[in-house]
Parts: sequence; structure tokens; C-alpha cells
Amino acid sequence: MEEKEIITTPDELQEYFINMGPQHPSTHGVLRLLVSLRGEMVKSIQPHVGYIHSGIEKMCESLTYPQIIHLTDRMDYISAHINNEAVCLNVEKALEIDIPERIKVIRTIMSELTRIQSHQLWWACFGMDLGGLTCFFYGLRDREKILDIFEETCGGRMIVSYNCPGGLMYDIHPNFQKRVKDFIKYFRKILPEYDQLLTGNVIFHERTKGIGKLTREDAISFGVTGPTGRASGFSCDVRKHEPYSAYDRVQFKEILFTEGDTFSRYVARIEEMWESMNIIEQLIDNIPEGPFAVKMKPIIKLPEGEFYQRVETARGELGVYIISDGNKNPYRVKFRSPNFSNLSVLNHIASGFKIADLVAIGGSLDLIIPDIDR
Amino acid sequence: MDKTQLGDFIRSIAQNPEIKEGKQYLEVTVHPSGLYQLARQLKEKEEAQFDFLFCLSGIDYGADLGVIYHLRSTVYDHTVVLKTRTSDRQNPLLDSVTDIWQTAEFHEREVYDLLGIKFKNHPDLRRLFLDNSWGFPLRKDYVDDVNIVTK
Amino acid sequence: MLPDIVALNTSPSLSVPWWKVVYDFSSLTESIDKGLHNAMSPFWSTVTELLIIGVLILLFYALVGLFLVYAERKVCAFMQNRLGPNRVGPFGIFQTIADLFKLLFKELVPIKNADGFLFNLAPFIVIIASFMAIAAIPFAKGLHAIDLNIGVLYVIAVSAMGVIGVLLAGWSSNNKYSLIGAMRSGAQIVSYELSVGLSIITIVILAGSMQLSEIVEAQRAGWFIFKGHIPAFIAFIIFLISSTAETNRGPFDLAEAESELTAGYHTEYSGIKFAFFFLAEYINMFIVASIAATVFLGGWMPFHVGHWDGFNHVMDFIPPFVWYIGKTFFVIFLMMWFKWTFPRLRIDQLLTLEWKYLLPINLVNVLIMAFIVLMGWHF
Amino acid sequence: MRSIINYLKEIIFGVWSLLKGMKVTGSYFFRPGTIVTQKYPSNRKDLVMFDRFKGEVVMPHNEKNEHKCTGCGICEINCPNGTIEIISKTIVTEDGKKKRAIDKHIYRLGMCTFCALCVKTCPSNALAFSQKFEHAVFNRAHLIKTLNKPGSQLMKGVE
Repeated sequence: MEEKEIITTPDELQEYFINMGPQHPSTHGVLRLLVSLRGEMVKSIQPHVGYIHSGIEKMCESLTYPQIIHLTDRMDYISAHINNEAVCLNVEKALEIDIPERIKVIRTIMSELTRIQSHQLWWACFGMDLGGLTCFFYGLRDREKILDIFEETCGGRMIVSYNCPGGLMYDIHPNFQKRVKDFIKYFRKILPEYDQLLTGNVIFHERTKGIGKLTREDAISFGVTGPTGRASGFSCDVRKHEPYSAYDRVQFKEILFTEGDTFSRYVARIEEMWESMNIIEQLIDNIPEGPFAVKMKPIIKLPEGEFYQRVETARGELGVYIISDGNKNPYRVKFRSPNFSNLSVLNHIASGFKIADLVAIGGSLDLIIPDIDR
Repeated sequence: MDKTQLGDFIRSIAQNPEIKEGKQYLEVTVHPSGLYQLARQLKEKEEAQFDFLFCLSGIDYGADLGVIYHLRSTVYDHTVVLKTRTSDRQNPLLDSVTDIWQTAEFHEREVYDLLGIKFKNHPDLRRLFLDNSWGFPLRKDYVDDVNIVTK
Repeated sequence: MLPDIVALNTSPSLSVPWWKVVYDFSSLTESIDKGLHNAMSPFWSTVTELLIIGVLILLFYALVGLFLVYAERKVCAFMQNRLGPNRVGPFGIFQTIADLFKLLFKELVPIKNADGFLFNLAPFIVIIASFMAIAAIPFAKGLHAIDLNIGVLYVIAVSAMGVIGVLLAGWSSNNKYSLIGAMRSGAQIVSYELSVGLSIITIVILAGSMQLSEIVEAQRAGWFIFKGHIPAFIAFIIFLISSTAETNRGPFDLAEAESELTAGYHTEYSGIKFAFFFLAEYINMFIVASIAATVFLGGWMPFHVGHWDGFNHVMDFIPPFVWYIGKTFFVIFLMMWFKWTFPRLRIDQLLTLEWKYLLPINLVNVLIMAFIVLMGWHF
Repeated sequence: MRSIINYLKEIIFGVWSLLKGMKVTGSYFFRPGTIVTQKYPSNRKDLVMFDRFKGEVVMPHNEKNEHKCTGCGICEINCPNGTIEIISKTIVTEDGKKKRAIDKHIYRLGMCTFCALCVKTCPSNALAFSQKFEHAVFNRAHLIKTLNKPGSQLMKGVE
């Protein structure tokens, strides 16, 4: 039998590109992923960011320190309060001000509420990414309760602007404690429903287990922090390692997993919601009396030097790096945003999987695009 | 290791580093030519193990352009700040640390985008946020009459 | 010889009171048929009958489509703690009509480099496939557009035709998302067609006929889902799963997975062409639910329990049409429930489910059923 | 044999987990009392916003058409976006002294980010937030508002 030449298309010609984004339902914002595919297999992903680059770092150079805070709201708008807190803590550290206990405790409670509502929104969107639309509405329904607490105390729902250097903008609302307690009671009852709907579901297990594995070494090398990093076994919780505000006096455990797949990233966040509720319960009845803000000079000038503050936002480690030349404006502000590093790992963990998995992995990284673009 | 031990350690492996004990972290300034070697050693030496680059920022000092690396060891939980600066504003060129810490790939692209500092041996040095028609907005001499309004 | 389009197998019983018609439509259809034959030539009477049936089915089609869209929106809203449409009319019942007008008035966006002919043809193929399938469904006793003696085969064959439209739509749109969606849909329907067929064949073995009216008639003593022991129940579950997959719904909506492929094969469609796809999806759901109701749940047969004569009599009092609609909507509700609870599968898992789970179970199930029928163990 | 048992176990476990999920959605379906939708435009009359809600910046006037703004310009300095612009004038008080007072307190709602720095830093508490949140207008020029009412004066005793 004579040998026939088999004509095959070379690998690189079978690849084609598909643009996910800037407007795409699964990217939750204006992120563009240039995905190289072969069939349904993802070969590589090039993230294109910058569609909502707003130059926050440049703007900060011409603003005073209290004015910077409202800009940080707009970076990671889902954990706005924690961003605010990071700048305030940094300014207070630079000025060496002692913050009264009351402020610290309130800030911690607010941070944890922010974390819960952020994870609720993430759960909602993650469910939607995987095709379970009902999750979206349940998540938002419960998030609304926290947003109401924010609205009553801070006057804003997402963009709270509740911190200022030296304390808080206003004291907590008289209803605050009661509302928070009601919420915790309610949410402890609702959270198992999340598990019934999604966590235990066999389809969900199939979709997430073993998908997008990230090893601990890669997590550290890529600087992946937050629940994403902790799901890979990278102990990176700033609340534990460098406690700020009132985290040094509360008991909570750092959620660590070793699998590093989409499912463990999911469970890590669900577990964090339980832990956050524990933290709030420890503090809500023990808010000390005292002033809600320290008297500050009308014009805040930081001493010359460099100041770095790390906080744990809902998505990972946020670093605020202020270089001051002694003026009322900072010389340079750098925000080390968690999402920026988390995005960089996407190509590494998602190539070799299918498009549907890319959506699941992207959802489990919980990217907030304005935080990437800043 | 605490700050003084770290300082001694860095003196032993780097060529004439400029070491300053900052309030928070130990700050080490090195010449660009020695940066890559020092960084690699900081990552690989058994007693240092700075495996986590948690912040990489570019800065315009006015005359010089600089890059600041915040390093932490997840094993020993100690932190060091590496700094380097170059006075070449037209064509600043530094060594890339992407092969030591992979997170540097994006961070260096950001620095290149906003400050115009180029990195040698970077796998994919393109602009990140802005397109090529822009200048380098985080430089202090950047002017933009349309987008920057000051009162 | 005229084609007996209307009411093929019913005995003439013209002496019943008029309200009895809701229990047996055959006398009504028969008398219309007779009247028409007396009034005009056989050719024209057939044409008139065809026209009447065509218009009736078209009306029914539109009404069911509109109602199902509304029902789906309300059901999903209630499952999600929402109100759903509530602005147009009381409880928003005119919302879908408003939507229909909106879609009618919308611009049909032409697509650059699209294959124009196929692009325009695709929605019609999809809608004609569903239109043809609806003709074979027995709505009530004697209310049949066409009662083929291979009705089951016909419905399976015709409803599978819709995938051609989906494939054409995906191919001709000049859009990679559409193409991926269409290819997924092709793989999906080719696989799941097997399960649909086999699970119905399980019941065909039990019923001994492929004629839908006879299958219904055979369930006078008891619905097949009860009559056929466990195999019939398993067949019902498999039919539910695979028919959900065949209609591109629920956890199997990979062809239009909106979080992955924006809208899949109908990404580029707009206006009334999009509405056709949308409507066809709901009508397909209605058709598979009707088949499930007919084959497994006794069609328009009332619910009877053994020798409880009083109870059976009360059940008989409810008109067959209501029984039929009730059963169909029960199945539709189940499908909606699936859709609004489960996350979506991945394409390889979808095929795994079919080839590794449903198909083997189905084959074993057919064997068991054949054995049961052979031994006469069924009720 | 073992593999068949595992196979069946897998199926039963899978179906059971799916049924648990359906229980959640199904139970909500049959409990319309849990619906959380607010019928917004029709519930406008009894819609109460929280009293701290940051709707827009207003300058409260008393019944004698007096406000507390001295025109010091601190809010203008503190505003990060240039939302506030104060146009001042010189007036002659009753005892013949010349004094600075506001002519117009211009507030650009379209630029405001609701950081509350102006309200918080105002030395005479002249500014406040209103709870109005329906800001949509057809013309962008309508978003530029003058906060002091025409003919209003500085309240007595406010320096």
C-alpha cells in the first residue's frame, strides 16, 4: 500500500482569537481578555486593561490627604471602606497619632461588614457566571441589608467615605448595633442556603473541582493574595500577620486550603463570611465609649519620608505607599492593588482549560476592574 | 532577621549598598547595575528567602527616575525595601526582575507605561493602561492641557 | 379519497348535548368535516379545513408562546424573591405583548460579511420545525391536527430539525461566539436525541403502538408512569433531562450560555428575527412537555385510582383539555424549576452525562421494560 | 461490582444534591411573603430615606430667608473636584462697616462625589445634605445650582 501524505493543519493555524470584553457579561467590568483558542480550549490569555484608567495616583499628587480618601472609594468600590481605612491608617501612622479604641472597633466592624457584602456580591456573580441566575438575586438580596446599614450610618451605600484622617466622619447611628445584630442573626440562617443551592450541587462540583489549579509557589511568585492566595495555602492574611485597628484583640482563624483550585477559592470565601460574622459578634457589644474622631489640624502635613500601610481588603492585600516631601500634598502615592496581581495570574492558571472554565476561574479570582486600572 | 541583621546580611552580598533604617522597613539603595544580582540573591539565599514581591513602584524624583521594590519573605516574615535610581531621563533602562518574581511582569509594564522606565529582559514590555500617543503621566514634567485642570 | 386530516379514529356520535363537546371533540370535528363536504367540492373543503387548522394552530402558537414567556418570567421572579413583570396591565400580564411590539418595531440590523440568505433563513427553519411538531399533538379527545400512525417518530424527527436552523444561524452570523454556540448546540442535540428516542421507545414497548392517540387510549386504566413500574419512571426522568437539553434550556443552555458566549447562536439577531428564536425556544419547551404529558402522564386522560368509583367519576368531570394543559404545565414548571436552580454544565460534562450515564441507563431500562412486558408484569 | 455500586452511589448523591438546591428555590416560590421588590415610582409617597443619606448639598434657610454662610471659602478649598465655587461681594452693614458676604454659592451637582468634606469642614454649619435623590435632568446646565436663595441674608449672630 502506498503511503499517503496526510495533510493536517499546523497547530498555530488552528488557533483563533476571541475578544472577551471590553463588554462581556463574564468580565464584570471593562476588562478585555484576548483569548487564543483552539476549538474550545484556551491556549493563552492576554489581559488588556486600562479602559477605565482614571489616573488616581496622578490625581492624588495634587490633592490633600483628606481629599485622597474619597478617590480610594472609587478604586475597589466593593470594599470601599477598607480602602479608606488604609489611607487613614497610613496618615495616622505617619503623624504618630494615637487612635481611640472606639474608632478602631467601629472601623473593624465596618471592615468586616464590607468584607461580607463583598463576598455576597462575589457569590452572586460567581453563581451567575456558572449559569445559576438565582444565586445572583439571593446574593444581592442579602447584600442590600448591609448596604442599608451603611446608608444609615455613613450616608452612602457603596461609596461610603466614612473615614477621615484621625477617625470617622460621623459617629455611628443609634440603630447601628441593633441592625448589625439583626443582620448577623438573619445571615447565619441564610448562609446554609447558599451551600444548599451551590456548594453542595453536583454540577457545581464538576465545574469547579480541579479547575484552575494554582500552587503555593506560584501564588507567592505572582503575588496573589486574599482568599485566592489563601486557597492555595499562602498564608497572607494581613489581619493576622500585621494586625491593624482592632484585629489584634479578636479571635478568628485564617482560612487556609491547599488545593488551590476554583472550588477551594470558593469555599475560602464562604468560610470567610462565617469568620467575619464571628469577628463582628465579638465586637458589636463591646464598642467602647469615647470620641469618634481625634481633633486634627485643619491642614494635614505629613513629615518627610515614606510610609507603607497594608490592609486586607476583601480581595487581598492592599498596600498604600505614600512618599511625602513634607507638604500638604503627597509627593507620590502608589496603591498596590490586590486585583492587579491577581489578574496577572489568569493566563498562568486558565490556559489549557475550556472557555467555560475560563469564566469560572475569572469569577473565582473576583476581579474588580477599577482597582486594576486605578 | 531584624533590621540590623538584615542590613549586615545585605552588606555582605551587595556591592556598596546605601542602607537606611527607615521607620518601618529597612531601605536599601543600590546602583542599577547591581540590582538584579542583589535581587536574585535575596530570593535564593537560604537565610533571606524574599520570595514575595508585594509592591513595585516607580517614582520620579525630579532629576532621577527610580524604582522601589518591597520584598517580603513568607518564611521569615521580614521585609526589605530595595531602591534603585537612574539619572537617564531620556532612555532609562533597568534590569527586569520578572524571572525572579513573576508578579513583576505586570508591575513593570505599569511602571513603563506611567513613567517610561524600560526594563531589560522583560518578556512582553508593552504599555498597559494607555496607548502609545500618551506621554508618561506620572513624571513630574508631564503636561496635559486638556485632561489636567488645576485651579 | 380524501386525507382524513380531522379526527381520524373516532366513532360518530352526533346525538350528544352541546356541552358534552368539551369531553369529546370528535363529534364537533366530524360535523364540521361533514358540513364542509356537503357545501363544496372535496378539493375546496380540504383546502378550507387546512386553512382553518393552520390559523387555529398559528393562534394557539402565538398565545402559548406569549403566555409561556410571561409564565417563565413570573416563575423565575417568584423563585428569586422578586415580583417579575408588574407594570403593563394587572400583574403585568400584557408585558409580553408589549415586548412583542417592541421587537416588531426594532430595526433588523444587517451584519457585515454575513451570509445573508442563510442568516435570514435560519429563524424560519427553527420556527417551522416547532410549528410542524405541534401538529401531531393530541390536545384532547378528537382534537388532533393530524394523527399519524407513527406519531412518536414524526415528532422526534421534526423537533430535531430545529438544530439545522441553529447551526445555520451560528454559521452565517460571521461571529465566533455564534459559531461556538452553534457547534455546541449541534453536538448537544445529536447526542441527546438518542436519549429522547430511547426513553420514548421504552413506553412504546409498553403501549405497543407509535400512534399518539392510541398511546393515550392505552392509558385509560392508568398512566404509564404508574403502570410501567420503575422503568417507566426512570424513562420519565431521562426524558425530562434529555428533552431539557434538546430545547437548549435550563442547565443545558450551552448554545446560548450568556456568561460565556454572550448570547450564543443568536448574538447577531435583532428585532423580529430574534423574536422567532425566542418564541421557538418556548414552543419547543411546550412541545416536549406535551410529549412527556402524552406519553408518560396519560395525555388528556383523567387521573383514576383503581376501584374508587366516586373519585374516578369526579375526575372524569374535569374536561380532558384541562387535564392535558394541567399536565403539560406541570412538566413545564419542572423544567423552569431546573433552569432557575442549577448552574450550567460544561460542554464535555454535558456529553459525558449523555454517553456515560443516560445512554447506558436507558439501554438497560429498555431491556427491563421489554422483559416486564414479555412477562406481563405491568399493571 | 464495587465500581457499579460507586457508579450508582454517584448518581444518587448527585440527584440528592440537586434536589436540595431545588428545595431552596421551590420553597421561595411558594412563599410570596419573602419578596423584597420595592415598587419604586409608586411607593414614592411613603419612601423614607435615611436622615444621613447624602443626596445633594443644600444650604438650609430659615423662615426669614436667612442662611449661615459667611462666604469664607473653606468648602471651596476642601472640595476635591472643584464642585463648589463661591462668588462673594462686599456689603455695608447697618453700623456702616464694609463686610464680605456671599453673592452666589455655586454647586455643580454633576461633579460632586459626595465625600462630605464641605459639610463637615464648614465652620458655621451652613451646608447640609438633603435626602433628595432624583437628580436626573434633561439639560446638564440644570445640574449647576445656586445654593443661596435669591435675596437671602446672613443669619444674625453668625460670624
